[in-house]
This record gives sequence, C-alpha cells and structure tokens, in this order.
Amino acid sequence: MSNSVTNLAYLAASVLFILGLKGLTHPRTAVQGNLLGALGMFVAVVFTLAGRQFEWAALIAGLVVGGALGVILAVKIQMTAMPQLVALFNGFGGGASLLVAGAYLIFASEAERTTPALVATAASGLIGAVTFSGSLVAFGKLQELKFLKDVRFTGQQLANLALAAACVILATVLVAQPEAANLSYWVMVLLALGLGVLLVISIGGADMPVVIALLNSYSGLAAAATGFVLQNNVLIIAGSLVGASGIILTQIMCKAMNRSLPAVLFGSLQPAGGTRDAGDLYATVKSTTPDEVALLLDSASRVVIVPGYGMAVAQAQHAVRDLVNLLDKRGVAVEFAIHPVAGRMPGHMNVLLAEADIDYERLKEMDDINPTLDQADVCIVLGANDVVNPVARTDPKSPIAGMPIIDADKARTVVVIKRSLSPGFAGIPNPLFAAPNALMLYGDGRDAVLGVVKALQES
Amino acid sequence: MSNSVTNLAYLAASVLFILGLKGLTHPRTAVQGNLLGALGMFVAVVFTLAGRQFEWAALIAGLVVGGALGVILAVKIQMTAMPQLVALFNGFGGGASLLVAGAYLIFASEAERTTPALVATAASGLIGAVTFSGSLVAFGKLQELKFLKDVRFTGQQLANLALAAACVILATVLVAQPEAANLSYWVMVLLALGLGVLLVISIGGADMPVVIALLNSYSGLAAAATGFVLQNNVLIIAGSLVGASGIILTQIMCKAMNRSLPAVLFGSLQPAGGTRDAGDLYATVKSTTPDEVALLLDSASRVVIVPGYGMAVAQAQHAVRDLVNLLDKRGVAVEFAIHPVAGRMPGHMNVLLAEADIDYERLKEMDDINPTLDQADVCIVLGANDVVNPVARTDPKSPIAGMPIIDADKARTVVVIKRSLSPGFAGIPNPLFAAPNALMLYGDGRDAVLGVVKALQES
Amino acid sequence: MPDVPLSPLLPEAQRLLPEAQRAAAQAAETGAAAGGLDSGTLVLLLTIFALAVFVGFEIITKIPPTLHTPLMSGSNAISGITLMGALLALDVDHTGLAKALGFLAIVLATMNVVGGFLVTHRMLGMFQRKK
Amino acid sequence: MPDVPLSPLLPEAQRLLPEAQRAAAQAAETGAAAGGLDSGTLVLLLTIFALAVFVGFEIITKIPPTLHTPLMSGSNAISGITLMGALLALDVDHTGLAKALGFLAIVLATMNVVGGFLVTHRMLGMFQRKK
Ligand SMILES: NC(=O)c1ccc[n+]([C@@H]2O[C@H](COP(=O)([O-])OP(=O)(O)OC[C@H]3O[C@@H](n4cnc5c(N)ncnc54)[C@H](OP(=O)(O)O)[C@@H]3O)[C@@H](O)[C@H]2O)c1
Ligand SMILES: NC(=O)c1ccc[n+]([C@@H]2O[C@H](COP(=O)([O-])OP(=O)(O)OC[C@H]3O[C@@H](n4cnc5c(N)ncnc54)[C@H](OP(=O)(O)O)[C@@H]3O)[C@@H](O)[C@H]2O)c1
Repeated sequence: MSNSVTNLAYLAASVLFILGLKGLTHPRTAVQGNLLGALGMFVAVVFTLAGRQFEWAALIAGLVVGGALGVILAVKIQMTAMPQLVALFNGFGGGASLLVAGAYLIFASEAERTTPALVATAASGLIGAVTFSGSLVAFGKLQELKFLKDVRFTGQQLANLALAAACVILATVLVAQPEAANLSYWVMVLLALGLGVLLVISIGGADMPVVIALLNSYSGLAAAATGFVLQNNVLIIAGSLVGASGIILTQIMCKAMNRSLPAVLFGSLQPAGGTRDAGDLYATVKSTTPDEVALLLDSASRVVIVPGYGMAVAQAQHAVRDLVNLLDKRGVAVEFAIHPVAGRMPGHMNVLLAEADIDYERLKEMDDINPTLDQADVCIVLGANDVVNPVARTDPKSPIAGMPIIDADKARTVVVIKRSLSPGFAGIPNPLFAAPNALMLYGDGRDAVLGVVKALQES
Repeated sequence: MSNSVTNLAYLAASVLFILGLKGLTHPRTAVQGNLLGALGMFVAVVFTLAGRQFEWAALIAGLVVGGALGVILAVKIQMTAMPQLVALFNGFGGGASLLVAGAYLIFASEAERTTPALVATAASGLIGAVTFSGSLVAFGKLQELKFLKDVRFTGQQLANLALAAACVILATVLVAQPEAANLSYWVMVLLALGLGVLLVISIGGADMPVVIALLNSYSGLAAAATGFVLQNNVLIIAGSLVGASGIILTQIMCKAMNRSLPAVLFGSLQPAGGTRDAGDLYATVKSTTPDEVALLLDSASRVVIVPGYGMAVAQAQHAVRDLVNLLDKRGVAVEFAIHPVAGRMPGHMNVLLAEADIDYERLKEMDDINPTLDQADVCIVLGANDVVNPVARTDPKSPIAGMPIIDADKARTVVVIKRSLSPGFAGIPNPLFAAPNALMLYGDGRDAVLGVVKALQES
Repeated sequence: MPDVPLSPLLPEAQRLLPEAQRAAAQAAETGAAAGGLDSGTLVLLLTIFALAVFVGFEIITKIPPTLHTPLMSGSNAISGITLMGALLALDVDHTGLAKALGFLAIVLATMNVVGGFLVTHRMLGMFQRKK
Repeated sequence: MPDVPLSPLLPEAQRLLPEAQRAAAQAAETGAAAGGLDSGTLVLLLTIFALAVFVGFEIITKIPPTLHTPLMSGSNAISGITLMGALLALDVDHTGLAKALGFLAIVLATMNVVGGFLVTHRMLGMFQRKK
C-alpha cells in the first residue's frame, strides 16, 4: 500500500467526516450524516492497518473488547443519562490519547524525536490527562455522586496554578531533554491527572456540559497537533472539526446563560444571598390538583409546555407525549418552548422529546416563541426553574441577571410542575411560583403529568 | 525571501480571501469584506515580487496601465451597466490567463514540462480563450449591439462540437509532444476563441449572466489547476472559491428561471407560438394616467413595487426613491418585491435601489412577500414583465412554465409601467396586463414615475 | 515544498535535481521522510488546518439547537480518531511496554468511537421516526 | 510527503535519511523541487483543494440575494489572481517574446483585479450608506 494511496484514503475519510457534520444540519439527513462519519472512521482505520505488520492478536482483542464495551454502554444507556455518557466517552478519548503519546515516546527513534514532535506529544499527553480525569469527575457530578458535591478548599486556585505551572515546566523539560523523556512524561501525566480533578471538582454540576464541550474541543486540537507530527491530513482535519465544534457549543451555552467562560470555570456563581427571604416571597403561592389542571386545559385553545431538567429526572417525556396526543384530539394547539440551556446539555430536551415521538416541528426556540407567549392560555412549566425565572429580567444583582429566559409568566395561567419550592441549579428563589397567575402542581414530574392525563380522560 | 515565508504569506492571502467572502454575507460587513479581499490580492502580489529579479520597467508599466484602465472603467460605469462591466472584466481575466499559459510554454524549461504541468497549461489556455471571446460577445449582447442579435445558422451545434473536439485534440497533442508545444498551443487558442464566440452568440441576451457566471467559475477552476502545477496554495484556494461562487450563482439563476443549465446554454427558449393571439388577449387592456395613479396611491395604506429590467433601462431608481419618500411622508407603507432574476443579473435590482439610497430592509424576497401580496392595495410593476407573468403558473406548455413568479395579480389594483404592450425577454404575452384589476401606465419608466410624483405633490 | 518554479536559479537547480530526487524518493519509500517535517510541508499542513477550521466553523454554526446533543456525542466520536495512533503502537517491532500501552489505548479509543457513533445513531433515529 | 512515521522499515530509513535530507534541502533551496510534483505533495494539494471547495460552498450559500451582484464582481476580481502568473513571466532571464506576452497579461489581469475590486467597492458603498 503506497503512501499516496493511504493518504488519498485519509482524504476520503476527512471528506466523509465533513459530509457527516453537514448531515447534522437537518434532522432529516442527520442519521445518514452520522453513518458517513462512522464510515470515515472505518476507512481511516482500515488504511492505517493495511500493509503493516502488527501484533494482530492484541490489536484485534483490543478492538473487540473496546467495541463490545462501547456497544453495551451505548445500547443500555437511558436517554436521560446522555450527559453522563458523553462525559464518560470523552474521558476515554482523553485516556487513549495520553497512552498513545506515552507509547510513542517509548518506540520513537532518536531521529523522530524532533522538537515539534516532542511538543505535540507533550501537548497531547497533557490535554489527554486533564481530559481523562476531568471528564470522569464531570461524569461523577452528573451522576450526582455525593462525595463529589461542593468540594471546595481554601487555596484551590493557587493549587491549580501551581499544578498547571509544574505541568508546563515538565513539558518543557521533556522537549529539552529527549533522552529522559519517559520519566518527565509520566510525572507530567500524573500531575495533569490531578489538575483535571481539581479544575473540575469545584465547578457546579449544571456547568458540566460546558466543561465537557471545552475538554472535547481541546482533545480535537491535541489530535490536530498529533496530525502535524505525523504529517497526517485526516488527524488534522478531524481534530480541527472537533475543536471548532467544542468551541462553538461552549460559546452557545455561555451566551445562553449570560456568563463568561472564566466565570463558569472559576465558579463565580455564588449561592445567592436572596434565599433567606424565600419564605416571604412564597407567602402567596397557590397550589392546585390534577383535576383542576385538566379543567384548565380542557377550556384552553393554546397550550405551551416549558420542559426543564426536572422532566429528565422524572423521565416524564412519555407521559407528556400522552398528554399532547390527548390535547391534540380535543383540538387544543400544543407547542413546546425550548430554552437553549434547559436540562443539562444543549439540545437535551429535544432528544428526550424526540425519544417520546414528539414531532420536532412542535419544538420552538426561545426567541421564536417568546413574542407569542402572551397569547397562550396555559403554560405548563415541567421541571424547569432557572430558565423561567423572571428575576433574570428584573434584578441586575441576581446571579442569573441578564440570562435570557422564556417568558412563561406572560401566559394567561401558568402551571408549575415540580416536587417542592426548592430552587433549581442557580440556587435562587423564583418569584414566578408566587405570581398571581401561577399555580403549583406538586409531585414527581411523571406522576403529576399522568395524573393530569387521567383526569382529562375521565372528564 | 525563503519559500516558506512566501508560502506563509500566500496562506495569509488565502485567509484574507475567505474572510472577504465571509464579509459579503451581510450588507453591513460587505465593504470591509471586499477590502480584505483586495488586501489579500495585494499580499499575494507583493510576495510574488519579493526577492526576484524582474524586468521592472515593463512590469511597473503594465501594472500602472492596467490599474489606470481598471480605475477608469470602474469609476465611469453607470450602475445600470453593471452586467456589461462584469462581462468585460471576466473577459480580461480570461485573456490574461491564456497569455500567461502561452508565456509559460516559451520560458518553461524541459524539466518543468511534466505531463501534469502541460495538462494544466493547456486547460488554462483553453478555458482562458473561451472565456475571453465568450465574455466579449456577452458584453456586446448586453450592450445590445445590433450585429450580435439573434445570430443563428444551421449546423451551429455541429460546428461547436467540431471546434470543441479539435481543441481537445490539439491539447492532447500539446501534452504528448512538448517539443512542439508552442505551435499546437496557439492553434488551439485560435480555435478556442472561435468556439467561445460561437457558443455564446446564439444564447439570448437575458441569459448572459448565466454564461458569465459559468465562465467565471471555469476561470476559477483553471486558476486552481495552475496552482497544482506551481504547487501554490493561494492559487488553489482562490481558484476554488471563485469556482464555487460561479457554480452556485449559475444554479440559483437556473432554479429561479426553472430551466436546466443545458437548456440555457443550447437555447431551447423558442420565440413562443402564443404571440399571435396577443391581440385578442389584450382586447380588454385599460390604460391610466399619472393623476389617476396618484389618487390610487393617496388612498392606499400598503403599496408594493415590483421592479424589473425596464427600471434599469429607464434608470428610474432615483425617481422611485422620490416616490417612496413622498408616500412615506403620507404614512403609506411601501415595500419592494424582488424576484431572484429580475433585471439582467442576480441582485441587479438591489444594487440599483441601493444606489438610490433605498434601505435594504425594505426589499423583500419573492418567497417572503408572496403570501402577503393579497393584502396590498396597490402593486406597481415597474418595467418588469416575465417575473410577474401568471402564465408561468397556469400554462404548462409556456416557455416559462413552472418559473416561480411574484404574485402581483393578487393585489387589489395593479399598475404596470412600461412603454408598450411588447413582451419581455421570454417573448410571450402577459395576461396580467389585461386582468380586470390591472391598469397600464404607458411611458418610459423614469418619466412615468416622475409624472406620478408630480401629480402626488400637486394633490 | 510548494514553490514558484520560475526561479532564476533554475539552471543550477536543474543540475542538482536528479540526484536530489533519487535520494528523496529512496528516503520516502523507506519511510524516512517522516522523521523530519520540512518547512514547505509544514506550510501545506497549516493551510489544511486553517481551511478545516473554517469548514468546521461554517458547518457547525448551521446545526440547529435541536441537534446539539447528537452533535456533541457525534463530534466526541470523531475525536476518537486517536485510535489511529493507538493502532500504530501495536507494530510488531515495538517493545512489550509500548504494545501494552497501545492495547489499553485501543480499548479506550474503540469504546469512544464505537459507543459514540452508536449512541448518536440511537438518538438520531428518534428524530427521524417523526414526520 | 505525509507519512505515518511508525513504519517497521524505520532502521533502514534512518540510515538513508541524512544523505537524502542533505540532497533534498539543497534541491529545495535552489528551487529545483518545483520541477516535479511528488505524489505526497499532490495529496496535500488535493486536500487543500477539497477543503477550499467546501469553504467556498458553505460561505457563498450564506450570501443573501441582495449582494449577488457584488459577489459576482468581487469573485471575478479574485479570479484575477492569474496576475501572479503574469508577473512571473517578466523575469529578467526570459526571452523578449515571453516578456511581451507577460506585459499584455499584466495589463489585462490588473484591469480585472483593480477594476473588479473598485467597482465592487462602489456598489457596496451604496448598500452601506443606508441605515
Ligand atoms: N442545558 C445546558 O446545556 C446547561 C449547561 C450548563 C448549565 N445549565 C444550567 O442548568 C439549568 C437548567 O435550567 P432548568 O430550568 O432546566 O433546570 P433547573 O433550574 O436546574 O431546575 C430544575 C427543577 O426541576 C425540578 N425537579 C427535579 N427533579 C424533578 C422531578 N423528578 N419531578 C419534577 N420536578 C423535578 C427541581 O425542583 P424540585 O426539586 O422542587 O422538584 C428543580 O427546581 C440552568 O441554570 C442552566 O444555566 C444548563
Ligand atoms: N436577473 C438575472 O439574473 C437573469 C438571468 C438570466 C435571465 N434573466 C431573465 O430576464 C428576465 C427578467 O425579467 P424582468 O421582468 O425583469 O424583465 P423582462 O421580462 O425582460 O421585461 C422587461 C420589461 O421592461 C420594459 N421596459 C424596457 N425598457 C423600458 C423603459 N425604458 N421604461 C419602462 N419599461 C421598459 C419592457 O417593455 P416595453 O418594451 O413595453 O417597455 C419589458 O417588457 C426574465 O425572463 C429572466 O428569466 C434574468
């Protein structure tokens, strides 16, 4: 297999990756796009294997074991646990890249250890290690593992800085003294693993998607750096695509939360001082029953549902589908208002609602539906909290000040489904719950919606 | 100046071209984008000159003469003559590339005349020559030079085929026998010049923009081919950008006319048979006066103007601006409905209206305004014809069948401003003129609009 | 590598060419060219990088919010392209340690790739059933 | 050029490398490398071409119809990049005929470039005055 043929195949693989991403620009072509991406990966792997002598047994064993584990995870996962899974896979990718860089330092010849090669190796080891440990911590936080919650200690920023500096120094040593590269590499990896843990552990659970997108972007850039060393076009192109994707997603999320990236990463989201007067604020809260809600819905002509993280926790999406079908039959127009950061990752709500077979044409983006929310008879807020909190508009000192929200409070009547009056991710009380036109329907999201469905069927 | 520095500069030039095109995605950033593109060209030229020994006197003379002529043409041109000018510039580009390829064959060493180099040279000579003569004919047709009108002779397709075949054979000879390359090259160029003339001369005047976009696209591809020979990244990238732009514009135009590219190029747009019963059709045409139109406008609350090629011919855009200002003052809402192929090149109407200082927010695309045209009190059709011809919707045998049109006929009252009842480019009668709600205001576009303005001011 | 061939130094270059080409060809065949990264190639690779970033940027900003979760998992799967590097570590001639690290890397990267594409496929299938 | 460096043939390659590199460097310096187009570089150039087509396609489909006439004249100006080739024809060492052709080509290409960008600028200026 000549090099040019291989490289042409790599070019084909790159084009397949690009076409794959292009497919993702529309739900109709997205499945095909993803398959094209997978085909690109297949082509890249096959042409890497062709014409070389490998330790075949181990290689195939690795592929089979990894493939089987991947399939199991991908098939078993609940759609509501998607953020965790992406974090996990991201961590695996980081781990692989730190191991590859380590192996390279062992088998690379003297002549191959040029300065650019060593710089790229150090970079991919460093980024890989931070990605690995950081993503695993993110996974744990998203799984709400208790021991990872709210870990903060004094001097944390200082410790981070010291670790980061040590990593960079070790990387420099590695490049300057290639003959002792192995030692400095693995010490650097150890420190970087620690750095990844420390960096992520004090970031709030709901900010994990930002962290993951950012780490993913960095792994893309590390792959591109490796591509320069190996003079390999598919690594460069795939790496840049991933890098661009991660950066753009990070920006979208930060913009939707009206917070800067440093603010997300270095945790300026304080538990707000406003919590203490929550009692006063909630004095006028009115609660309601499924039967009352059913009556309201029955007489409505336009209903808007605002789903949030609570819908994911309660796995209420199928119950919601039943509600929608029922209302459809009665001629009530039902739409969904999707906030860009509702849930725990961008597009989270869309995936859940798609799982429940709800047509994506019904899902409206925040900016499209806000102007017409005052024409909604009933707005059902299902497990959402921060994304409908009017404080973002009114109180410039609030931690979510300036974050664009869905104007649920403008609807004729607002029904809020959640288990209690406790706050959402941002930790601040929500005056919407006490608004004159708001009714609280307490309970688990799924049970509450099923209750309303039952009441509607009986009416 | 080392090669890598030069090539880095070329990379910078390429990035500037890309950023330049990105700037064109919004009117606000477009000026800056164009300047970035020009800067890219400047960088490319400077780094081509740096560190080499040239015949400086001739080189500078060439730049000064060419630059001066370019400035004169660009400054003197009337906005209405833009299609001609683009055709002319396109021709110059083609001429330059055929000369460059010819010069290359003279000075290239034996070792440089590799097969790929010769193929690319032949290709850019061939494309350059066809572009040169074809664009000049297109220029003449757009200028409505009489001797270029409707030139057709029997066996034209055959002659084209024969010429094209001869060109390809000569190109093959050129590649196969590099020692006689000069002779075969210049014979090929001569034949290709003839081919360019024959190909374009029988295409209708209004189809020239399609021809120019296509030729421009091919010159881009020829530049990219040269880039492969010279291993020069800026040529490859600039060439591909131009190639993509030309192809996309061609597609847009063909789609908007509902005709295939071959149908445009090989002239299947027959002078339609329907013309003979135009007399009957036009029996019920009602004509009107500026005063009557002024009365209509005065009592309207929403007016839509549909400009067409006639507005360009009459240079009526400034008069239209006066009309719009007047109606604005009286509280009448005025919008423009822009058909994608109104006029003689894509975006032609937009440029003219921009010249007259009309806000681009007022200009609506066909698909956006069609659904609301039935709510317009008055629709002024100003020198447009084919793009408002309802036959496209009703008669499947018409030459413009299936072409999407602006639904001017749906407005309460339609005022058509043109000099006579003669047909537009497609050569077919327009039943809109005889519709019960249509009034003809005969006259030159500019004079007629000024008449209406005067009547309005006096009322 | 890329070069404007019309240099005035051509005659001398021509004299040197055959020898250089022979040597370079030999080197390339045996894989030696990979040892170093000459500056001409570096510029071409930088060009590829810059263009790929543009392509990525243009395409990804067009992806609708509805598909942002699949985008995240899908692009995560693409980042598993490190698998290529992992495979190369299992070359027969390498030491046992390198192979062991390579094996682990293959397992992790394959999980990332296979799992990533598959879960994206599952998610997207849900979007497609509709309509 | 691009190559996966982890080839089993490495030892042999390494032996050959210094000689090849010296020769190649010498050749590159004197401009000889431009004479031929080795297949590795060709693949890189093809990659650049493919990516540039994607970039062009993505960006140009985003340009609104309002700006299609400036796009046409602007991209036409960019196609005047042939000017680079025209300049090279005026190298001091070339024959008079080549120089004459080059001179004509410079005049035509410069008209295309200067006129194209300038007229585009004029048109776009009209769009900007508004608002
Ligand atoms: N989507 C992203 O990409 C992303 C990224 C970064 C950050 N974030 C942040 O995440 C937050 C998302 O806002 P959000 O409104 O979706 O969620 P939220 O503000 O976190 O509120 C979720 C609400 O759901 C309720 N809930 C929990 N489990 C429930 C169950 N089983 N049944 C019913 N209700 C349940 C909780 O109230 P109870 O405990 O009273 O039931 C809680 O108030 C925002 O602050 C956003 O900035 C999102
Ligand atoms: N824009 C593009 O990119 C493009 C590209 C290719 C083809 N085309 C073709 O060009 C045509 C464009 O349609 P269109 O509706 O804009 O134009 P049109 O159908 O060609 O009609 C123009 C009308 O303007 C009138 N006119 C000419 N000079 C006038 C003056 N001084 N004052 C007033 N009226 C005048 C003419 O009628 P009188 O002689 O009676 O005055 C004529 O009927 C379409 O057929 C389209 O397919 C356009």
